[in-house]
Amino acid sequence: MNAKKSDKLATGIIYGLVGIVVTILISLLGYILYNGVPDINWHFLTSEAQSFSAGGGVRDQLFNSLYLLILALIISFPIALGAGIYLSEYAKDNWITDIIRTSIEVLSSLPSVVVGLFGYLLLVIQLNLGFSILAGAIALTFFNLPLLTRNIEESLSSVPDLQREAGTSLGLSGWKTITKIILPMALPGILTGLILCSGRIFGEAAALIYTAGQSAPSVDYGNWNPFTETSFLNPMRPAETLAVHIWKVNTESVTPDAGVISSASSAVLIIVILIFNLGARYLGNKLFKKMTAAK
Amino acid sequence: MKTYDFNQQYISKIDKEIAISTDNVQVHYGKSHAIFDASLDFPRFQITSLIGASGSGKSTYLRCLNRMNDKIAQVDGKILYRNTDINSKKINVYEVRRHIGMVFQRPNPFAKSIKDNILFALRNNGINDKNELQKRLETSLKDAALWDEVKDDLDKSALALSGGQQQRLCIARSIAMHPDILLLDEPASALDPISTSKIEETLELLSKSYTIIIVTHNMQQASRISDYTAFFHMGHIIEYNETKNIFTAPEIKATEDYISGDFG
Amino acid sequence: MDDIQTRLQKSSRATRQDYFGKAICYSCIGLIILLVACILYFIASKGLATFTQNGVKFWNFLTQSDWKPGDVDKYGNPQVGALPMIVTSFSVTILAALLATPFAIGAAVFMTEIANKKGAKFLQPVIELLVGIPSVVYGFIGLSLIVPFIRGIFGGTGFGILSGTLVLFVMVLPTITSLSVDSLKSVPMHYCQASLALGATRWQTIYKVILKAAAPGLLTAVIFGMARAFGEALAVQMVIGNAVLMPKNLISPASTLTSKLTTEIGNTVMGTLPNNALWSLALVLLFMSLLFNLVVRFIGRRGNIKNER
Amino acid sequence: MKKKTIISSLLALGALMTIATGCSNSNASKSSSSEVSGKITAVGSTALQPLVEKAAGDFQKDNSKINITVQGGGSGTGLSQVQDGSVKIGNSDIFAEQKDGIDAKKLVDHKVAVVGMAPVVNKDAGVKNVTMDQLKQIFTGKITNWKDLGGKDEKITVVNRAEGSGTRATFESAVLNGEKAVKSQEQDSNGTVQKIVSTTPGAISYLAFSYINDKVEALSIDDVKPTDDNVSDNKWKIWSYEHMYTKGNPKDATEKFIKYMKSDDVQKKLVKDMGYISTNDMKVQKDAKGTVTDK
Repeated sequence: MNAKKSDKLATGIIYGLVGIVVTILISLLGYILYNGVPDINWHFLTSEAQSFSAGGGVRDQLFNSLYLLILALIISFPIALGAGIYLSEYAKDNWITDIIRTSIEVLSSLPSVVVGLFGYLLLVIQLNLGFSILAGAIALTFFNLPLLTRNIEESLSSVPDLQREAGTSLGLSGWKTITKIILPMALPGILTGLILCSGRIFGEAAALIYTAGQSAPSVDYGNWNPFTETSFLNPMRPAETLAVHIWKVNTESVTPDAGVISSASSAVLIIVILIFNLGARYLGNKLFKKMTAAK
Repeated sequence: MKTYDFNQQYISKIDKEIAISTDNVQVHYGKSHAIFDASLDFPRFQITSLIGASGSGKSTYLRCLNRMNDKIAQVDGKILYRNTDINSKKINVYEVRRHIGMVFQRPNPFAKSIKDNILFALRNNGINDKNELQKRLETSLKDAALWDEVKDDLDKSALALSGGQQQRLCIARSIAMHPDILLLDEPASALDPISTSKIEETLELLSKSYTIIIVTHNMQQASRISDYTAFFHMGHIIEYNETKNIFTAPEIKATEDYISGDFG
Repeated sequence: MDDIQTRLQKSSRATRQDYFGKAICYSCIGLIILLVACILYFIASKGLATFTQNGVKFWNFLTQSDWKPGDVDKYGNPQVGALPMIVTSFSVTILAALLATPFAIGAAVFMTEIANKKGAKFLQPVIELLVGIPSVVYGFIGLSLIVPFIRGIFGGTGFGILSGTLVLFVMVLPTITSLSVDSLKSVPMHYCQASLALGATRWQTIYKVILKAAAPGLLTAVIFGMARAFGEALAVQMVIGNAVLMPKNLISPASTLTSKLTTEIGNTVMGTLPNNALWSLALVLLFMSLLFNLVVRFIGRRGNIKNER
Repeated sequence: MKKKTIISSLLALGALMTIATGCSNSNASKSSSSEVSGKITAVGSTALQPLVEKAAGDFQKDNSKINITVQGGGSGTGLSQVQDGSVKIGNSDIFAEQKDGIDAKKLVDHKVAVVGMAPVVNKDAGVKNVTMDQLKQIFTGKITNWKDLGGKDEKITVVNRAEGSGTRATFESAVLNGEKAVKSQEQDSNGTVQKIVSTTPGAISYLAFSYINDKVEALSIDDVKPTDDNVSDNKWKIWSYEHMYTKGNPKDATEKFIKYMKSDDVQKKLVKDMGYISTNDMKVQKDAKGTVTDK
């Protein structure tokens, strides 16, 4: 077979594969949105979930998901940042670095059930946090850390060494060079990584069932003091997230409209991730443009 | 390939004030030996060129002078600057680099505005006085012959400049720090002839107030702008003399061959 | 003059900044290592209790196929044989990865090398979106679409490894694709241009230059996908049937490590054999992902060496 | 640097919050006013969780000083945590005596509801009534085709419940008489079982009454229909209690809450809404060994 023919054939095959992938992806998204979107309305988004009567909403679950996401990012991002900087800037090519990289990969390949159970054992029982947002956020940190670290490391490494040399040759400390010159340049990449992680956190259920719990006690959205029991910001309360809610509604709920709630919640989840995604993309582009183009 | 005797060496004595000198500098990359016994004195307020074939070690040597090789190579020997061995472990490398600036082969402005490119390092070194910053911004850009081209767009991103402008910005960024010595590693090799000649003019102006050491591939450039020239070959310094002597009457055969193009 | 000399010898703000920065980074890394050590310790100590406290023989655990931790067999030994679950876990993971890899890499090549900007711009967010769909949703779609589909074609109940594989295939597809895209993008542009300039066709360039250069990255992408498949619990649980039986074929109900773990952990009492046995499953899960990792790292390293030569 | 400071201050805030909530918790349980106050945590059975949650919500409206947190985790979790003393109430679908590793003597049982369970089959099977013995033979694997029971010529697909679950324990003790069930599919949750049975031809499993709907066929056993009335006089044999266990006799707030759970407010309304049967309606009682006596 000559080169031209095989080129055409291969291109054809790739188009075929992509076609199938796209069909799967689109029909999946379409299926979820088609089933869910018609049932989303203001009432659904702003009312409490009902245990056994129809017409419940997902207000608390939606808020819990977001709050948990934010808490998890607050905990994991700085650590991942430090670790990513270490790996891309300080790590020497030796066995210690090897061990570090292996541990991070181990962390990344941990099944979410195992993470959940570990969180349950250590955080919920040993440290006596109970099923709580905090325990959930820490458990999510386990997932986040390897992904974020890897992403930050890669984004940092992709900044040309010339920039590092520019910084150090001006007598700046390595730390200043990294944080003020390299990091801003890597920001768009880091941001994209954050989105992927956030998406994963948002959809995570297995690890949260055993850590953040499966109940959404009613909270007072007017109470801004996170130290009180009823405050919506209290990190020590159990919090069922949207993904866990979908799981629970599907598996144990006796609500008559479980199917509707489940499909509408799935659609809400996807829409939130979509908003997130687009928002961050816009932000990333804007950042990148601000750095490179004329004002 | 011709082989040359590395023991044959001609290093001329400098009778001017010395800005920086090296004494038996050795560089190892892992197991490979990159620089052998490099001992040179660089005169103050002069331009010195380092020439030689690719891989002759001239860039490696240049980078030793402000400790840019710290993370990648093992550098032994003494580097004397103001009677201090700056190659010692105890030395504060950041201070060294403040006094010995460097400009690289490819322009590497920060992804910031033109103004911030110049002022960023200054601010980090504790200079916060607005007037002083403004003064340094203006003089450094003027010294690098860039002021007229960018004075209206100081808030524009530096990445929007042309390659030659970016390189001159990098020079301005270095001299804004008021260094003693300016190291340039083939600063014009990535640029077109017009930008190159602009950079050369800039360097000649700067040599009045800075000691300049420049690595170059381009022998015409070396002969045009430099006062002294050192010829490197396979990690050895073969010959070091006033530029006019090197180019008209080299003492060593290898130098002659290199300059006449009958090399290797 | 003297001033500069003394400053050269004294530490400055920059030196302190560097110490500060290093301290932060090292403690972050330390924290991560500590976390990993913690996980390993906790799960190992729980999981090994089955063997140390309850006297189950490790070999039996790995090779026997009767799983009834609450009961004893006729010789009075507890019945904790995890072999069926181990085999099933491996089968679904490997099959799903085998199935997904060509699609994912095809899509990634399309997005990076073939498609115009619009095509890639459209596909990327869609794929990222899919990563965020909770596994429960995949599970229920699997239950309501894939299981009846399999039942219609192959007969039987529809529950089994094949359904699990198909669900996992869709689940790992976005993961593998988006990571493959990253690794293809990191191949320097000039490789591709050089090859095209030498008269190679686009396919030759992709196949011989780009895919080769990106091979370690692609491998990592596949591993990440496999890791996700291996550890996936809720979706698989719904379509695989959860029967602790040695899988005879691809359409008979089976059970993976994760599905067993999630269905039963809440029903057991901390410290008893049924509970410990489940932790042993978690340990196996942990150990296997560790092994996975090391093997692939090894392969990746060999690939790197070859490339360099 | 600014970003870093924000992140670190947020982190510090998080740590503070944790400490502070920890403190406030202990304060709350110490302070005793004339009105009963305190914090109750109830953990365990996911089946019982919605009922307790709802009841707790209503209860707190009148007892604002009592704070109740309800969490899932499964019966085993509930029992082991209440035994450890880490929670006040352990919810369970199963008698504590039936669980290995639980010392039932230390725990006090509060039966708050009765749940009836019925075998369900796919509508395809064509069978509506079986004898107890036939049911046993199906689940022990001796009868494998519906035609042996007068139904369609279709293989029987047994879907069992998760080993160790309360539902399975109840079913096996009522139906199997100590024999072992055939190895088969196992599912954990009512919702999933219902979905599987309704879509898989020839499938049989069992469900709590509240999950039985028109998508599946609930079987009568020996011509007794699975109804609440038949459960109350033990004509229908497959039923169990929902328990709330306390360590020792309940005190203060816990006592008040459990009293409330047994009161008519809960038993007459919530319990019925949930599809459970009120303990007050029962004419018989069952002990841990399964012996049924008149009340």
